[in-house]
This record gives sequence, structure tokens and C-alpha cells, in this order.
Amino acid sequence: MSALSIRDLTIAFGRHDPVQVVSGISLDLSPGKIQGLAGESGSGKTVSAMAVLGLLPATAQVGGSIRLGTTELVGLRPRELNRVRGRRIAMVFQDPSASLHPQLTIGAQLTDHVRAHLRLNRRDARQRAIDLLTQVHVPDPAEALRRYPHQFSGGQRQRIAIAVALACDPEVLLADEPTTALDVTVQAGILHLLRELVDQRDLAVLLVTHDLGVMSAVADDVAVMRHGQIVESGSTHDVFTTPQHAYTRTLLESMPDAQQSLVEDDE
Amino acid sequence: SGGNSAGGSSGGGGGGEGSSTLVIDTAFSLETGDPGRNYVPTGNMMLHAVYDTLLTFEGSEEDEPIPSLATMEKNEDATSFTFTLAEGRTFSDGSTVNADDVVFSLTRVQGMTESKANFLMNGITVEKVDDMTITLTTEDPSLELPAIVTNPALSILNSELVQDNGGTTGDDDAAEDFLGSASAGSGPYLLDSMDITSRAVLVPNPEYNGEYAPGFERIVIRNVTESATQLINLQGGDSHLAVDLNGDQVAELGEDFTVTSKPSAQTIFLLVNQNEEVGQVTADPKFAEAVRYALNYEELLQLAGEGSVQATGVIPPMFTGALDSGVAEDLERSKTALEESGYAGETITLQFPSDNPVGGVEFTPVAERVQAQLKNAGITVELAPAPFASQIEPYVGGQEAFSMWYWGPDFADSSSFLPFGPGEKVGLRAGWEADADPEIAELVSTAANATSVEEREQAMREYATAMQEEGPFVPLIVPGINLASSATVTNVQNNTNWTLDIPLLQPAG
Amino acid sequence: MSASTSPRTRLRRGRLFRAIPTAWRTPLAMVGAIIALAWIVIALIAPWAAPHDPLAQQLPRLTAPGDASVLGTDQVGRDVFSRLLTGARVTMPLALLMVVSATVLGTLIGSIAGFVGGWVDETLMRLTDLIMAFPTVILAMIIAASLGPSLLNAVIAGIVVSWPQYARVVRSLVLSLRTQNFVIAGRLLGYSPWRSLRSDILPNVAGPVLVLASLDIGTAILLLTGLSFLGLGAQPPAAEWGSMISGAMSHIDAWWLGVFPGLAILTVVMAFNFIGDSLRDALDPLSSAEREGAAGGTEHEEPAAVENPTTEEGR
Amino acid sequence: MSTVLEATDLAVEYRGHRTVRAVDGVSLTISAGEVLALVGESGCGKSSTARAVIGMEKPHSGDIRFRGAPVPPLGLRRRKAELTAMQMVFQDPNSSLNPRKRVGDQIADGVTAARSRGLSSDAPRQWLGAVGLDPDMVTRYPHQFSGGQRQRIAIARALAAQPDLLVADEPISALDASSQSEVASMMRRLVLQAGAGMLFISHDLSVVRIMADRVAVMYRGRIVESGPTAMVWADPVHPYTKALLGAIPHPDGKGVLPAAPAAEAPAEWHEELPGALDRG
Amino acid sequence: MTATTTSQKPARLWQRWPLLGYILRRLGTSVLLMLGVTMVTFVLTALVPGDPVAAALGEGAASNPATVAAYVEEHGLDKSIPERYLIYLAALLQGDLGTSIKTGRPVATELATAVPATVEIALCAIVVSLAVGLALGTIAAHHRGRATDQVLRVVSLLGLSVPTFWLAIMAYHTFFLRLGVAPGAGRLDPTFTPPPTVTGLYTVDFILGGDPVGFFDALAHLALPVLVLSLFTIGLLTRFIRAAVLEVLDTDYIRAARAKGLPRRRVIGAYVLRGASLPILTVVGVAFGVLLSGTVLVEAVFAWPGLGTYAFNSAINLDLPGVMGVGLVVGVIYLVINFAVDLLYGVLDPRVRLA
Ligand SMILES: Nc1ncnc2c1ncn2[C@@H]1O[C@H](COP(=O)(O)OP(=O)(O)OP(=O)(O)O)[C@@H](O)[C@H]1O
Ligand SMILES: Nc1ncnc2c1ncn2[C@@H]1O[C@H](COP(=O)(O)OP(=O)(O)OP(=O)(O)O)[C@@H](O)[C@H]1O
Ligand SMILES: [Mg+2]
Ligand SMILES: [Mg+2]
Repeated sequence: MSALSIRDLTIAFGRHDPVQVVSGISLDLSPGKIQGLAGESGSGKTVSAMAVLGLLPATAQVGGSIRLGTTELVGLRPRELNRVRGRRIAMVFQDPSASLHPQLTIGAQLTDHVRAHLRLNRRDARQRAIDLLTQVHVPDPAEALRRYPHQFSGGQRQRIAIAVALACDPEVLLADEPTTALDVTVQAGILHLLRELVDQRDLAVLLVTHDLGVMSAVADDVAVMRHGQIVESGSTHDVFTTPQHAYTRTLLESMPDAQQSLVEDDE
Repeated sequence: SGGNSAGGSSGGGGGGEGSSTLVIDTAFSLETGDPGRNYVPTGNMMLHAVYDTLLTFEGSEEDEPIPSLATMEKNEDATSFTFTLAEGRTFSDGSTVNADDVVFSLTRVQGMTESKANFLMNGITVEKVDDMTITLTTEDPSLELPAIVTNPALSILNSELVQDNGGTTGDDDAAEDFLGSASAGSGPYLLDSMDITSRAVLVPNPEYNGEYAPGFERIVIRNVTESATQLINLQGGDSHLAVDLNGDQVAELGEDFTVTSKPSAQTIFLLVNQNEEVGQVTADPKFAEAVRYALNYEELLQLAGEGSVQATGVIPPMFTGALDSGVAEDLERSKTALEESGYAGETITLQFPSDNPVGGVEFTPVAERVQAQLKNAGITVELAPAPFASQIEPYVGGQEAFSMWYWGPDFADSSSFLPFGPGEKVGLRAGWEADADPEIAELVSTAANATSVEEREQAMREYATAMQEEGPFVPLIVPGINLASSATVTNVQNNTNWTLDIPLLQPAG
Repeated sequence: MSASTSPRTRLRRGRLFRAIPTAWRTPLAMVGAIIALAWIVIALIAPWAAPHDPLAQQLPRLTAPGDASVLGTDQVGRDVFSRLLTGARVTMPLALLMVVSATVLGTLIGSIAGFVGGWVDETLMRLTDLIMAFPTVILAMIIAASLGPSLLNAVIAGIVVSWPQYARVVRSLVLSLRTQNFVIAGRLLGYSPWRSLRSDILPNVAGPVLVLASLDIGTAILLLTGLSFLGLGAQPPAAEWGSMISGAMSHIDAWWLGVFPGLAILTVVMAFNFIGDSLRDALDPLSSAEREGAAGGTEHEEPAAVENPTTEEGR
Repeated sequence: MSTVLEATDLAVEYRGHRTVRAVDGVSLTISAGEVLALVGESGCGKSSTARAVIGMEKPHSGDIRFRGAPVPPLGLRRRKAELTAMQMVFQDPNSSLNPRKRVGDQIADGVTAARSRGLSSDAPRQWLGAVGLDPDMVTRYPHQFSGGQRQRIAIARALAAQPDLLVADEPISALDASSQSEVASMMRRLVLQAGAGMLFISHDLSVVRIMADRVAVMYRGRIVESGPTAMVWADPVHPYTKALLGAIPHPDGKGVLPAAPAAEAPAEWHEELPGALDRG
Repeated sequence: MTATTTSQKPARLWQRWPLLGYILRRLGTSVLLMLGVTMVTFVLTALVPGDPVAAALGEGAASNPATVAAYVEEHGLDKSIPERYLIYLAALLQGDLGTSIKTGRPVATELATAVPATVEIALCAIVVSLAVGLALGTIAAHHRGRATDQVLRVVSLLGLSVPTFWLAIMAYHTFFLRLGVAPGAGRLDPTFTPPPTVTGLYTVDFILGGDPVGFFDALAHLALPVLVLSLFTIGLLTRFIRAAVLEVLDTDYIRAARAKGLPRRRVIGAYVLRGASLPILTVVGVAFGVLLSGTVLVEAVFAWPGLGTYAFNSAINLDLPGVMGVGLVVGVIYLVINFAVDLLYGVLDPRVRLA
């Protein structure tokens, strides 16, 4: 049973002569699994993730079907969409410093949708926020609620952004390059956290990244996109060890990991 | 309250209850509430309602001053004037008007050298004879003295009250602030409040026992600088009386409004400098003649509108000695004169104050028309307007070659126009020395020292005629005073001294 | 209006000349251009097109628009229509002169301040502070009053009050450009400061400054006509719109005296504002990407700018 | 091999409402024909070091010598001709070219710089070819290129000046993952062909591994470990280096999570291990 | 973030209390700026050709030597310009703004009525402009590129194109005389007495005095001048707020807020507008200056005894102390606004918080 099922998703921009940027992709996210999505820049990874939550600008035309359980998300009215957003599907963005409002306290950003969706009172919402921050390993959570984003390090901010996403216990988490902006040491911490949360909460995760190393480390299944289409998909192990599509192979070969040191060549 | 209701009875707020309020719109020239320091039109208008002078004029009757607080007797050679106070006139605090008050008020003005009105008392000695009698004496004959004492600057103040509040007769008088917020007069109204930038409010004087009983419970004199706004306010019912409308504006007012028009005592004239260094070609008397006959006065008069008349000479028509008719356009004569003057097509600059309409007549269109007319006559003119403030110094200093100015009497008397003579105040502004025209200079002194009315009238007329022939001035227009009022107010009368006679105003019906 | 686009945003694509064709395609800019062009043509042909001498007082005074004169006559009997046409010759060139001078002066001072830095910068910027501490009209009024009322002095006053905004913008652009890598790369290649300014910095300042200037033409017209209205600009008998309105104030019932010059100012200013705003819009990556429909990805620096969509490898 | 760059005890400070010491006593030497990589977490002072070395930043203290002569900071004045033998490639391809100048002319500036030192240099067309672009593109403007192409042009411009030292601050991090290693190896090839030295800054350790002769690991303004790349890789000594190398995920499909250091930086990372410096 | 921090010098007083240091520095530059303002105004006005004495006394009294002498003496006009400037500054230090050459009254007294009158208009106008600008700008940004946006764009550009001086008389004629919906000129119906002066703002003073009728009358009289003045700033703010909101709408944190499923209203209110608040604040400061400029052109029409009229009259009457007073007041207003803007920056943006 899949938590989120994307069928033949198409996305085009522009009204007069639309440019198709995603042409018919299908993906299934299952609870407790991380679905990786890799691919070259501009292949449509981000817009696909955004389409799920209806976050694309008005110029975008979305076709196909995105089902959350029994709910069809494509074409859903904004009011109903808002009930899904944050509550059942949450999203983490690439840049940790950009996805938190710089002028609002962490507390406010962690609790406002909790109160809107779960109708908790202030005290309970606060308690929940503290629990969440503890879960994502932010030190001194009670104090952290009163602080502003700029008072945290990049890694901590990304943890907070994940906490915000998880605040209402969503079933699905969309993570668009959640670690690209971070140092490898910090990245490793976030990846551990992600894995931990998926296992604990039975989350279904879509992990968009162009870092194949990251993909290989945490994803259960992988899909590779190119020019708006999925060219290859399967379990992580299979795709990485026996890539079928030529593009996937080029991708893997071009990774420095796969290359010999140039230093010796010269000598 | 909103809409167009500023009508007599819109109560509420702190307004007078259920009683009539009169709103007068005028462009303020208000500077002070102290009569002794005042020498501006709005001040005169306001103070005339609050204070009485020894003599006065009633409405637009300005031939002869009439008794107000006092009656007057003068001696043969017009050097000594005896004033006898009327019985029982009281100040607003109930005290009686007596000779001490008169002496104090007049000597106070003499003491205040910094006051603009100070010169009015030059050469006049004030003496108390008894409690009700005062004499004013001058060294030279002064037929104009009765007119001088009608000036609101020479209002009679409650000496005790003023002295209690800093008033003195020396140069250390400090009563201005007090007089800016309270009244110490015997007029029909009291100064309720005054803000020299926005409005002055008058209320009836309960102790008033003179002739002109106050007609309104409250009179608001409002500062409205734009004549367009005055017009709209009047039409829309926000005000009842507009003081500064021009001829065109009153012409459009229609039936619901009354317009009281009358020529003012002001004269708008062209000055043609006789000083060769300043004026070059204009210094030739023929040039002035060329200008004088090049102009079409009727066309100029159109711009001035209702109430205005052509200036028949340097003395305006309502004063003794004024000429009956003015100059008429004569292009031939102008051409000949122009040739004789040696004018060779150079551009002459016409300077004039641009921000100071007189009797609603704006100088700019008049200057534009003068320019156009002179162009027809072959004289090239360039206009150089400037704010009054920057223009007045070169004018007073005699540095303007060709300019347009106005002259108003300091008091309602023809002698106020003698300064146009050679070597006199205004004459010198045109670079016209006394020896430039000894003949006219002689006429001036005859007129000034005349001791009988007939003698004076004769001298004045000769003076005016000579000026029209040879003087460096080209009188153009005597603008009108246009008082436009709505039907709610009656007995609107204008006066050259205080523009509008507020004590006479009465509600309709 | 100076603050309306952050230098950073505009720098991202400092290519004015690519923006112009884009801007032209919008209806707003077209309307603006047509109106402005119409007024410019009017200004050029006014001496022939005007039915009367704009200064001649040959008609009856204060006649309403009608057969005798299309837009009526004024208080001394001049033809309002002819004056209106002639007025286009007065205000527009001077407003242009004012804007150009202010732009040149401001750019000069701003780039010196930004490039040299240190106390020079400090001094120049305090000077702009000083001028900006006055509301423009009040300062312009004081200056015009001190210099003596004339249209040229009004222009000078206008230049004095408006150069600081250019200096500010240029300075901040120069400051940010100065640390831009391509400028440093030039310096590393041995550019002299002057050459750096000329070939790396100023060309990239030009776009935003021109946009600012085009938006400022309208403001300049309003300022000049405003000063003339106050009697501190054009002098009689010149046919200038601001002073025409000023003259109309005392004849409010002769509505044609004020309404037509008012509309003239309104349309001219509006035309230049339309053009300026469209230009700014075209230079603004957010909105132009939007209009172009394609590309405009969110995290991508310049999607719309890549006209050659070959992959980077060029394979 | 001759030494082209020698920096000793370099310190860089930024004054502000708190003074930040971004580089805190860093010493480096680079010889001709050698690639030195500087790695470390974001904000550790890599760029500051590079900027100080090239003269873009006035060092707070320390000494920088280029071919034995001191490097004065870039001021208002024109840079001396000899110093145009130091060139730099920047991280952001969008801002490293003048948007209003044809790319050919920009490369020609590099050629001019080389000539001013009495060296010959190829024509811009040839340089374009050398970095793998179509020589006919010289008449284009930067906006007509993609980010990766622009970076190549910036490299061509720097190399056209015939530098003895090339400082490259994260020259590939803005590029598409698939082209990063290609551009990196091209840079290495061209620099070494010219007999120059290169300071190569990157936070992508896997790229560094394949292209640097020596590596210096920076942590909070100081170099904690340095030595030949292979040696450091095979046998990191400093705890921070170990953590850094351990945190790299490898695209091997094995699903192995890299070791995560504790949330707070452990104290041992701050340790000074003299033995970890200048290894080999 | 991660680099080491050093402070080599012992902490000075203002380093320990940054806010104090900030205010001191601020005061210092303000004093310098004001000095500059007085100098500029003084020089400009003193350069004017023309004689203020004749201008003030009028031609009658100007020919009376005694009066002229007394006048020149009283106003120190016989001294050299630098000397007069120093005397002016010395008096200024004691809070004395001098006496108006034109009216002979203390400039401070005259400004005390003129300034509140204008401030009342300007404040109301800024509130109106901000409210309307926020609404229109946000709407335009949300409908970017669509018809609504285009219409609002034309409307706001029109606002930026209307010559205020012309609009004022047209509006007064139309709304008061023709339609009868606006009250007459001035600050108050003539039948009303102004409230006891506390702040000088009639509306506020009426409320303080507990007079609702007066309050509404004062408010009604404000409406038309405020609307006329606001038109330009509404245009300015709408265009600007649209741009600021667009910039914010395109950020990840707004996308994140929408992804949280917050109601649209809340996203706009709490996230978008707060995010755009700093640039908006800046332009509001600019708009205030624009409004002060505008008063010069419209106050006369509405018979509003404010700073604009006062400035104009002082300037053309060569009333140096008057002009100086205007310069000072305007400079102080500028400083106060800037200071307020900066303080608000601190309130609105935690990143620039001072302490
Ligand atoms: N608002 C938009 N309007 C028009 N085109 C858009 C818009 N947003 C994205 N696109 C286009 O859609 C395509 C896919 O973009 P997307 O951001 O999904 O790529 P991506 O796979 O996430 O790339 P990256 O790895 O660089 O993040 C790109 O060509 C982009 O230019
Ligand atoms: N101009 C500056 N003013 C103040 N602080 C600065 C400035 N530039 C850099 N810093 C600070 O100095 C420290 C080192 O910065 P630097 O740019 O050298 O780091 P880096 O190692 O290049 O990081 P990255 O990998 O993120 O580019 C950081 O803490 C940074 O915030
Ligand atoms: Mg993406
Ligand atoms: Mg860096």
C-alpha cells in the first residue's frame, strides 16, 4: 500500500505556448521507506515535489494524478489543500537559512500550523514544539523556541526545518535536497536523523538530491530523472550496482569516487 | 458638521449657541492685535471693529471725517486741533473713556519707534486740556490731521488696563502680547481669539454704548489666501463675505450674492525712471510720454473688472483735486514722442511685484497686456516679475528703470499723493530730483501748506494736471474693492481705510 | 522612487538594451510611448500647428471653448490651445535637461564616492544626507527663491535636489560592483582604476540608472511645473503649463484655463511613468521571467537569460 | 621545483561590531607544477585565505610572498605587471565575467596582461578551444552561456594571462554534479602544462582526492593537517580530518550511512597536533 | 558563524552598552547634520538679492528712518553674514529660533501652530497611503501579471502623475462646491472653537478634551486635503509594496509557510508582510518627505495654516529666521523619521537588533 501515489504527472509552464518540463512521471511512496529522486539539473525534480503540495506558481499547469490515500490532490480546492499541507504531507526545502522566516521566532514557526491543524492550545503546542526539537537533537529546546533563525547554525536550522515539517505528524515528507547546503559532517548528522525518523514514525519520504553518495546512503529505492522523465528506477542497490540506462551509467561514472586520482597519472 | 452648512445657526462644538455667526474670508496680512503696531489692511479691518478712534468715517463716505469718540475744532491755520470726548463712552471693562486714555494711546505710538505706524504721529504734539479735552498741535499747517486720526493705529486704548499689562509710552512697551489676546477698546466687538495665520474671532462687546450695535454674535475672519478658494467658499456657503475676489470672479457670482464695488484709493501706475544711469533711454521725459499715449486704458481696465476705474492721474478720483478724465490712447503722439526720445528698439525690462494683488487686480496679466500694447507701439518690453519682498528694495531705492507699482494713501486725504512730486518720496524712486521740474515742486509745496480747503483743491488740481503732462509716472488703474456677500448679511460697505466696515454689518431679515 | 528596486536585483541582469525590446512589447509601454511621442511631435511642430500666436492677446477674454478658439481664451485673450501646444516646448526639454544633468552629476559623484571610499565617500554621502534632509519641493523652493525666479533657476534647483538620489544608487551599485568578481578579475589583470570604472563598473551601472532616470522625468516635470505654479519657475508671458494653472487659479469658473494644462501635465508625466515603469519591469528578473512564461525557476539564478540551452558540456 | 607562493602566519580579521578572526595563523607554500588543495567546513576561512593570498584582502598579520617578493594588497592603484602572474578563478560563474563585454575581449585582457610581462599568449579563440568551447563563440556575451561554460571562460581568461600561480576558490561547486570532475581535471591539466602552481579550494573532498598533489585541512581558521593527498586520505591523523573523511557518503549502492559526528563539535577537533602538519 | 572571535581592546563604555553608543553616535551625526542644514539654509537665504527690511516694513514705514533703524537694530541686520550666523547659532543653543522679520513674532511661536497643522495632515496621509498601498500592493503582487495587476499598475502610476497643485483646486471645487460631500476649507468649521492646545493636532486635542463633535468636524476637514496629498504616495507605496511583496513571495520561507497549510490570510499577514516590512518601512520614510513637499503646493488651496504655506511665505518674503526655522523643523522631522525607521528596523528584524 502506498502512502502517496503519483501517476503520469505532467507539468507545463506558460499559458500561450506552454513549455512542458515534466512529462508523465509515476512514483509510489510507501510508509517507512525513503524514495530517492536523482537527476540532472533542471530535469524537473523540484517542480514535481512542489506539484504535490500545489505550490507551483499560477502559470504552471499540472496534469495526471497525485493521490494521497484516497484523496486526489491535483485540482484540489485551496481550502482543502490547506488541510493536507503540513498536516498529512510536509516538505523540507534545500536551503536551511531560507526556509525559516528570519523575523519570526522558532517557537512561532513551530507552533502556528500545529495550532491551526490540531487545534491545540498554546501550552500544548509549546510542549509539542519542545518535544519535536528534542527529537531532532536541537540543544536546549525550551530556550530555542524564543530564538530567531539567525541565532542557529546551518545544521541546526535544517534540523529545525525538519521539525517544522514533522510537527503535525504527517504521513509523507517531501525533502528537496535537504543537505546540499550543508557541510559533510553536518550532512551526515541530518541523514542519520532522517533515517531515524522514517524508522520510528513510518514516514513515507521523497528525497530529492543530486548527490548520489547521499542517495546511496539513505534511500531504499531510487528513481533517476532526465528531461522531465524517469529514465530508471528500482532499489538503490540494483540501480547503483547494475545501472540499466545509459544516462545513469554516465552519471555514476562521472562521480569523482569512481575515478582514479589524476595525481599519479602525471607522475 | 459637514457639507455646505456654515450657516448662521449651525451650533454644536464651542460655537455661539443658536446665534448668528458671520464668516469673512480674506487673505491675511495680519501681524498683530496691538493697534499701535498695526499698519496692515487685515489688522485695520479687525481693529476698526474692536477699537474706536477720535474721528472716523462711516461706511464708504470718506469726504470728511466725522466724530467718533470725540468732536473736533481746528484753528485758522490748521495747526491746532481740539478734541472733546463724547460723554459716557465706556471701554469693554466698563471704565469710562477719558483724556488720559487718549494721551496715553497717541504718545504710546510715538514712543514705539519700531512700529510701522510710528510715522503717523510725526510732528504732532498731544496735550491734555481737561478730563474730556485734548489738543493736538503741529508746526506746519496740517489739513490732513483729522484724516490721520481715523487710522486704526491711532485707536484709543484703555490706558489703565494696557499699563497694567506692560504698556508704556516709551520704547519699552510690552503690551503687544496682551493685546493679541484681549481687547482694551471701546468698539462694538471684542477680540475673542486671534491666530495671525488662520483666523480672528470677534464677539460683541457687552459694555458697548456707541452708535453701531453689534449685529452678530460671532464674527470669524478667516485667512484664505487663494481667491479661488474664497470664491468657492462663498458659493458653497462656507463663508458669507469674501474680500479679495477679483473683478472676473465677482462678475460670475450671480443673483444670490451681493457685490459691493467701489474704486479703492490705490493707484496702479508705471514708473519711468528719470535717472540716466538707471534708466538710460527711459530717462528722457519723451519716453514716458510715448508710453503714456501708447496704452489703451480701456483694455487694461477690462482686466481689473468690476469697481475699477481708469486712473485719471496720480490722485484717485474720489479725492479732492483729482482730474475728471484720464489720458486716452494716441498712437501717433506716442510714435512722435518715441522718436524724439531716442529709443532705438532696445529691450526694456518691466519689473513688478508678482505676488501682491491690489484690490483683486493681479499684476501679471496687466503687465502682460502692457507688454503687448507697448509692442504695438514699437517698444519691446520684457517682463521681470519677482516676489514683492525682493522687488521692493530696488523700487524704494530708485533702482528700477521701468516698473509697475501701486500707491495707496496713508490716510484718506489727497495730500497722500503729493509724494509723487519731484524730489518727494515716490518721485525719487523714479530718479526724479526736485530740480528736475521746479515748477511741479513748487505746486507740491503750495498744496502741502495750504490752509484753506479751496486753496488746496486748486493747488492739487494743478499738480495733478502737471504730473499728467510731464511726470515720470503713468497712472493706469484704480482697482476696485469688491466685497462679495451672501444674502445672510446686509449693509456691506467698503472703505479705503479698513476695507470693510465691520461695525455696520447686520444680519438679513 | 529611488529605493524602489534594490541594486542587487537589478544587477542580476544589468542589460538594459535587451530589456528595451521586452518592455516595448507590453501594452502599457506602448501607450506611454505613443502619448510621449505625440507630445514630442507637438513640441516640434507647435510653432506651425498653433492657430494663434501663443502670446498675442487678439481674442476676447475668457471665452469658453468653441468655434472661435478650440480650448477657449485666457484672462488676457490669448488662445489656450496655442499656449498648450507651445507649453510642450518649454517643460519637456527642460525636464529632460534637469534629469540628464542630475543623472550625470549624481553618477559622477556616486561613482567617485563608491570607488574611492574613505573620507571622500564619507564627505560626499554626508552631503547627500544634507540635501535629502529637506523635502524636495521645499528645498527647490528656497533655492529658486534665492536665485531669483526663472525657469532656468528652477531647473538648477531641480538638479540640486535630485542628484543625491542618483549618487546614492550609483554609490551602492559601485560598492557592490567593486567587490564583484569580474571587477576584481580585471584589477588582477592589471586594470587601472579609471579603466576599471570605465569598462567594468559604469557600463553595469548604466541600466539601473537609466531606469531611475526614465522614472524621474515625470517627477521632474511635476517639480518644474510645481515651481512655476508657485511663481518660482517660468515667467510671464511664457506659455508654461504650471504658470498657466497658476493663472487659472483666479478664474476657477473659466474651467478651461486650468483643466487643459492640468491634463497636459498629467498625460505627459503619465506617459513617461508608463515607459519608465515598463523598463524597470523588464529589467526586473522576477517579472520578466514571469512574462516570458518559460523558465523562471526559483532557485535558478538566471534561467531566462540562457538563450543557448546547450548543456554545459557542449558535447 | 621552485616555490611560487609562500604565506607565513597569515591572519585575516574582519572588523565589525564583533571582530571576527577568520584566518588565524596559516602558513602555506606552493611550488610550480603543484596543486595544493584547501579543504574544510563552510566558514572555516578558506576563501579568506585565498583572498589574502591574492591580495584582495589586507591580511591582519603575516607575510605573503609571490616568487620571493611581497604581495601588496589590491588598492586603488593599478597592480604591478609582475603581479598579474597571479590569477584567480572564482566560485560564482555568474559574477566572474563582465556581463556587458564580449567574452573574447575579456579573454584578450588576459592576453594583454601576459604581454605586459613580455610573455606571449595564444589568441582568445585558441583559449576558448583549450577549455573545450567552440572558438567561434568569442563574439558572444556571457549571458549567452550556461554557468558551466562561463566558468570555463573565466578559467580561459585567467590562464591567458600565463599565470605562475592560479588561485581557484571553489571553481566547480556551482557546476552540475556530472561535469564537476571533468572541469577539475581540465584545470589541473592546463595549469600543469603551463608550469604554474595552483591553490585549489573545495569542500568536495572526493574531487580534491583525485586532483590535488597536497592537501591542507582547515578548521576554524587554522590548518589542522596537511600533507600529500594520498597520505592524508589513507591515514588521517587529526580527529577533525578523520571525521571529515568519515562523513563522506559514497555512491556505491550499499546503503551505508556515513558516521555522524556528535551535534556539538567535539573538543578534540580544536586540538593542535604538530605531527599532523606538513606530513610526508 | 564558526570563526573565532577576538576582541583585543578593553571594552569601552559604548562597547558594553551598544545601544548607548549607538544613540550617542546618532546624536552626534544628527547635530552635525542640523548644523549643515542651518548653514545651507542660512547661506541660501542670505544670498537672496533684496532687502528684508523694506519687505517687512512695507514702503510706508520703510521711508521712516527711525523705524528702519529700530528694525535693523532689533534684527541684527547691520552685522555681517557670518556674524549673524554665529549669533543665530548662539541663540539656537538656548532654544531661541529668532523672531520673524516679516511679522516680528518669535519663529518658535509661529512654527508651534504651523507644524502641528501640517503634521496632522502628513500623519493622516501616511496612514491612509500605507493602508491603501498595503492593500493594493499586496493584491497586485498576488495577481502578478493578470488583469487586476495591470489595472492597479495603471492606477498607481496615474497617482504618481497627477500634479497635486492642480488636483487640489479641482478636488475642492468638485467635492465641496459641486457635490457638497466635503466640508469647506480650513481646519475646522468656522462656528467651532479650536480645542485647547495640547498636541496641536485638532483631532487628538478634541479627543483629549472629550469633544466628539469637534473631533468629527476636524476629521471631516482633514479628509480632502489628505486624499489629495495621498494620491501620489498611494501610487508610490503601491508600486513599491508590490515589488517588495513579490520579492518575499518568491522566497523559500513563504513557500515553506504555504507548505505548512496555513490559511492564506495568515500567510500574508504574519509571513509575507512581515518579510517585506523593512523595505516598506524605508519607503514610508521617503513618502513622509514627499508628503511634506506636497503641502507646499496644496495648503493654500485648503486655507490650511501649515508648514508648507509658512515655508513658502518665509522664502518669498526673505524672512531669514522663518526659513531657518522651517529648515530646522524639516531637518528634525527627517532625523526623527529616520531614527524611528531605524528603531523599527530593530523591532521588526531580530538580525539588526542592537543589543
Ligand atoms: N516558475 C517556473 N516557470 C517556468 N519554468 C520553470 C519554473 N520553475 C521551474 N521551471 C523549469 O522547470 C524545469 C525543471 O526545474 P526543477 O527546478 O524542477 O529542476 P530540478 O530537477 O529541481 O533541478 P536542480 O537539480 O537544479 O534543482 C527547469 O527547466 C526550470 O527552468
Ligand atoms: N567580509 C566579511 N566580513 C565579516 N566577516 C567575514 C567576511 N568574509 C568572511 N567572513 C567570516 O569569516 C569567516 C571565514 O569566511 P570564509 O569566507 O573565508 O570561509 P570559507 O571557508 O571560504 O567558507 P565557505 O566554504 O562557506 O565558502 C566566516 O565566519 C565568515 O562569516
Ligand atoms: Mg531542484
Ligand atoms: Mg568560501
